[in-house]
Amino acid sequence: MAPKDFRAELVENRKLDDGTFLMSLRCPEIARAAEPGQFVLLRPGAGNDPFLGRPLAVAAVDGDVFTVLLRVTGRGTEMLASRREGDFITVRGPSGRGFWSSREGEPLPGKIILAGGSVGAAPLIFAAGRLGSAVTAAAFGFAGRGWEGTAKLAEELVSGAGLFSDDGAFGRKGTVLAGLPDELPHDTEIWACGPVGMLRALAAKYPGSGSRVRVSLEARMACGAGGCLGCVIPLVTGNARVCADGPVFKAGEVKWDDLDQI
Amino acid sequence: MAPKDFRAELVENRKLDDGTFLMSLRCPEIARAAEPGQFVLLRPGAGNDPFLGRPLAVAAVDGDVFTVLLRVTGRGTEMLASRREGDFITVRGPSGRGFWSSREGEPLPGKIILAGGSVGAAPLIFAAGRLGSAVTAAAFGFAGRGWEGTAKLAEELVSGAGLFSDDGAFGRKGTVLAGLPDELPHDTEIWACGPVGMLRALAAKYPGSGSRVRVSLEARMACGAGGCLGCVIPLVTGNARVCADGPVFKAGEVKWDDLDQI
Amino acid sequence: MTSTKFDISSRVGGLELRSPVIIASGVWPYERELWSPLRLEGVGAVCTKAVSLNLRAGNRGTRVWETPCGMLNSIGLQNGGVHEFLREGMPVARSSGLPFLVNLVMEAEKDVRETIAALKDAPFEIPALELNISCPNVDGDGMDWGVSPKSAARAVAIVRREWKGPLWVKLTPQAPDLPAVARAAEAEGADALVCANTWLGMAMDIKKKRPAFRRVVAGLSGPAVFPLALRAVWQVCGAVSIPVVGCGGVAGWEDAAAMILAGASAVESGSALFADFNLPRKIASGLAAYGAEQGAASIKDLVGLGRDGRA
Amino acid sequence: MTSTKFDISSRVGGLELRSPVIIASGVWPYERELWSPLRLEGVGAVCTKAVSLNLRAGNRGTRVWETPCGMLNSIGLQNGGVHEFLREGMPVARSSGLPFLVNLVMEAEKDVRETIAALKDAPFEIPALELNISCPNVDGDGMDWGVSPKSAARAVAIVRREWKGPLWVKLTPQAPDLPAVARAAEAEGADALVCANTWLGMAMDIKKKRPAFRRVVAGLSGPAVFPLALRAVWQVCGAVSIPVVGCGGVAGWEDAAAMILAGASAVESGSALFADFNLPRKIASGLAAYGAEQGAASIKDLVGLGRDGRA
Ligand SMILES: Cc1cc2nc3c(=O)[nH]c(=O)nc-3n(C[C@H](O)[C@H](O)[C@H](O)COP(=O)(O)OP(=O)(O)OC[C@H]3O[C@@H](n4cnc5c(N)ncnc54)[C@H](O)[C@@H]3O)c2cc1C
Ligand SMILES: Cc1cc2nc3c(=O)[nH]c(=O)nc-3n(C[C@H](O)[C@H](O)[C@H](O)COP(=O)(O)OP(=O)(O)OC[C@H]3O[C@@H](n4cnc5c(N)ncnc54)[C@H](O)[C@@H]3O)c2cc1C
Ligand SMILES: Cc1cc2nc3c(=O)[nH]c(=O)nc-3n(C[C@H](O)[C@H](O)[C@H](O)COP(=O)(O)O)c2cc1C
Ligand SMILES: Cc1cc2nc3c(=O)[nH]c(=O)nc-3n(C[C@H](O)[C@H](O)[C@H](O)COP(=O)(O)O)c2cc1C
Ligand code: FES
Ligand code: FES
Repeated sequence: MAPKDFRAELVENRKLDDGTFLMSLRCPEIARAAEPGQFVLLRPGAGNDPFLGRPLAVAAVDGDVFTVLLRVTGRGTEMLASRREGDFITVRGPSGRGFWSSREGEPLPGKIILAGGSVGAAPLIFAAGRLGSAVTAAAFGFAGRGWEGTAKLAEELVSGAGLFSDDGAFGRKGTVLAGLPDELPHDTEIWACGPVGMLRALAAKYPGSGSRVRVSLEARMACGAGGCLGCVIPLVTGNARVCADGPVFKAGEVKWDDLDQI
Repeated sequence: MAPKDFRAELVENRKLDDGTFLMSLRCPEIARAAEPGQFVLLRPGAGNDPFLGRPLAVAAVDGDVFTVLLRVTGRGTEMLASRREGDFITVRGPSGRGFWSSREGEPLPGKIILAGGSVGAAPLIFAAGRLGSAVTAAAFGFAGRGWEGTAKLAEELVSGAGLFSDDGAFGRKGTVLAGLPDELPHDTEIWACGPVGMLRALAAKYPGSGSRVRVSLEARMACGAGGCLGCVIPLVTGNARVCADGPVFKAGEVKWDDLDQI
Repeated sequence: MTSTKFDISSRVGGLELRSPVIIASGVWPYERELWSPLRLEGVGAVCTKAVSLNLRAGNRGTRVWETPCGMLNSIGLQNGGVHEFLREGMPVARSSGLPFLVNLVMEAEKDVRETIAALKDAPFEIPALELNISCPNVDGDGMDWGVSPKSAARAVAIVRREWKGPLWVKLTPQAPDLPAVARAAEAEGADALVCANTWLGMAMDIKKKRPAFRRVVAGLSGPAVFPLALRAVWQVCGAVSIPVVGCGGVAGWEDAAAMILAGASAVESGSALFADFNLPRKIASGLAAYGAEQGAASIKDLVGLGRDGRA
Repeated sequence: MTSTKFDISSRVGGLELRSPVIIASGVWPYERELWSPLRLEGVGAVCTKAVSLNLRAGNRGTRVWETPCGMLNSIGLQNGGVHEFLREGMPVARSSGLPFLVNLVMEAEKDVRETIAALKDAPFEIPALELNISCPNVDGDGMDWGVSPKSAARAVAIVRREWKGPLWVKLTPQAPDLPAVARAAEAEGADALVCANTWLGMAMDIKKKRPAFRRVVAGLSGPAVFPLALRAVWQVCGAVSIPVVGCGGVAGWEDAAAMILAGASAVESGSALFADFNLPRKIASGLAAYGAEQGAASIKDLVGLGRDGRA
């Protein structure tokens, strides 16, 4: 379904850490249609300032309710974080091609490794629920101190996941890359989401396996529906819209050198 | 005190009628300083849209809390009406010269008649509480149907007040002017607040007593503090700022013919 | 709802519009589901993304940036070229049954003639062209054409010679003398004017300590510019007698009503759809209620009513 | 808070500013309490409301109108004339101890000379003049002076001859060639340029079915115009070597930082104070933290840093 606009009730706003919130919204249409890797755009306030919706990955669905994992990074996310249960929020979604629909008929691999950085854990937590035992390993990395609650949630929801922290506050010290195999077996894919630096490093780690490393990318967006061409990133084949052709891409098709930091 | 900006908690938002709300905000500084006829500016949302504060008369104070009577007439007031208890609202105030401070030393008259139209009842309800037995009569007029709750509140808070409704739904049918004496005795003043049409008619009813008819006027405002000269209205002596020289003026000093409808 | 009493349809610049709400160029994807009747409720016509002769990759780097009540864009006319449009975009655009306008990039004379030739050769008739002489995000092909009456006249003349169907010309507010440009376009045979494209702004990325956009400047749109666009509409309506289509920040029926009272025959809305896909329906029904309340019979009765003799 | 490491004071256009945040003309009342140190925390200087030779009543009818993230105003230079200013406004302005700028209306040559003579005769020295050749809300005395390089040059020359103290010139974004106007003002001896005054917009009162303002057009200000003002600042900073003071929509420290990176030496903020009296303090402390974070020592290190060789 092409994204639509809804008024959704905020049914839970749970603070996981300072600046990180697990927010659940009642919206049957989105909850039923969303697949892992897809995202929604949440409008921060009631007026036209802030003007654009904030893209957030769907982290879970449960009946009529879908959940996002929100990190406060600026004014819009701060306004969203301060919304209270019972408030109504304007949502556009579901947007984009997720880990399944972006495959265009390619069969699922037998084994999948999940690699999440920071709130990039969100779509992978959702995916893990659908993948079951196909997930052979999962690694989630965080800055460290101040991320305990979020890390704990990821660990709870993805059984067997390894935790990493830059400062060593919990899990293993280091980045998520340390939790990944040196070589990527042929029957295995990595599904990843996180800061562009991490994804770039991931792509560089498996130069020959670019079609088996799937990354969920970010870009500034206006429409979130493929119309404005605002979220375009460079692929080796030309421009691609993160919101409609992605956000999930094969690492090997991304022109990493031309990809700007947001 | 010159108006200041505060974050005030909405402690009660009581719906009186469809589109009319009694909203109480905790703000010790304003609650302590405000006098009847003064007003505050409430910012509708968290962002910069809507951009300007909405001027609303103080209708009551109680300890740290002050109350306004809000009528939904447009987008900003609609946003305000939908705010929930526990929300914080940005308030500027107290603004303007009220029924006392606008007198510049003139003694209070022995007898005062209150005349309110629609939510113009607000500052008069506040004044009645301070005036006690000096109020010899009070009349509040409303459109009629759909205003029952607001009318009842006014009647409860101002003992002996007469109610009027344009459509005869409650009280006496007709405008508030019908509740006022034909001649204004020399020891008596009328204090009035309401739509400009009503105040204009009031001024016309007592052409010789313009200094004993005190009206609270409205104008579009930006600063609410006397700086922008945006709220200027024509007096016989020249321009006056509703927000700083008023909103309470003597009916006789207003150039009614040059006064635009908002 | 009193909407049934008031007729919001009208004929504007050669097109029959069932509603005066047009989707502005550059915001609506060629995705069939979004061109279904349900999704286009309240829409009178749709402008396509810019179409040039050949594929254009558009600008690199950041392309959109949020601003207070608006946004900046620096897309740079990315499109697949006219042949891809005819193959892929046009069938989708046709599927709605609504009139659509092909937003034509004013390239060099030879190229533009070739593009028009391709459009004329299309298996189905193109309802109208919207000539874009107003894009601020490219060098040469964009608003350079639209800033002076002389170059605007030349552009319109070139296109008018090749294209006999409805021709709308989309103006740039960067023209120092907008009424003069409007008159020039009218004189060369434009059927309607769209007033206007985006306003030249910029953004600074304070984290990176450099301009957010590679071209530094970008086009400002959205509710923020509405008061500016309304002023431009007022001025242009006072200058020409062909229909004027208001564009810039329209985000509610009140904005549409304001532009129509100022003299616009219809409105385009672009950025506000980013905030609300259902906006056209809301504008259409709000206008219908407003018109009925004013005792008017149709949109035409409201056009220019706010001018009241003023020029 | 890392603010102590970073020096936000600087000398701009002949004034010592303890902070680069200046209150723009036309928003701050002459009310002693509002000029107290507590109320002016974070403010570097204050511009007075426009001052003309004689009393001006300003415009009739509606004077302010809310717009998305902004507002239109049509005050029309209401003020009590220079003698009332000296008697009543000046003592209040002086009470703050901060530098203030007298916003001088560019009237006919004779009048302006007489106004300056009165200002020079004041019992206390006027710190600086801000020459207003940019008000869109009057006929003749306002932005008519500021739209062309020639008339702007003439205005600045007239004032410069009479006034030897710091002279800032406030530009209008309605100038078709703003850099040329800026260069003209610089050539005639301006000490700094304020870029810029309000943007020409309008509003329609759809209930009354007529323009909201009697003069139809009015000046747009507030956050909505920030991206436009920033672009203007960028252009003007590329054209002159005297200090440029950014003005238009500054509503947070990020905006101030953006203008400074674009080349502004300080900023003025007007309309945003309507939303928040405490804004100057917030901008000043935000800038201090930002500057420290960037490893800069003072505001001067940030001025123009975002240009990075770009012109
Ligand atoms: C497909 C996708 C999925 C995402 N999923 C999540 C998620 O699950 N949880 C989460 O916390 N964040 C997620 N993000 C990032 C999130 O969208 C940004 O953090 C957010 O938009 C920042 O808004 P702000 O108001 O805090 O920042 P501001 O800087 O005030 O925003 C200004 C503008 O820039 C845009 N912007 C700023 N940073 C980003 C960014 N990193 N990506 C895209 N736009 C940006 C904003 O949307 C807005 O338009 C996702 C982004 C994308 C593109
Ligand atoms: C001194 C004073 C006291 C007031 N007291 C009360 C009160 O106690 N209760 C109450 O319900 N209303 C009161 N009003 C009127 C109230 O301010 C307006 O109804 C309100 O501002 C309308 O905002 P909106 O968002 O609904 O309308 P919109 O039309 O969306 O507002 C657009 C702009 O116009 C302004 N505006 C619109 N109507 C008015 C108006 N009548 N007066 C001033 N500005 C206006 C708004 O403030 C805003 O800036 C008072 C007005 C003044 C000046
Ligand atoms: C992302 C984006 C892309 C645009 N692309 C085009 C375009 O290709 N051709 C064109 O004429 N205008 C284009 N525009 C301008 C819009 O059609 C419209 O004229 C402008 O945005 C002002 O209207 P608005 O405020 O309603 O968006 C674009 C605008 C945006 C925001
Ligand atoms: C109500 C109001 C009155 C103004 N009066 C003056 C004035 O007298 N002289 C002047 O040079 N600018 C005047 N301005 C313009 C402001 O000083 C400022 O240049 C403009 O509003 C843009 O800045 P802002 O967006 O921060 O408000 C006025 C602006 C407003 C909103
Ligand atoms: S955000 Fe509009 S195309 Fe992706
Ligand atoms: S609202 Fe600014 S002077 Fe009254």
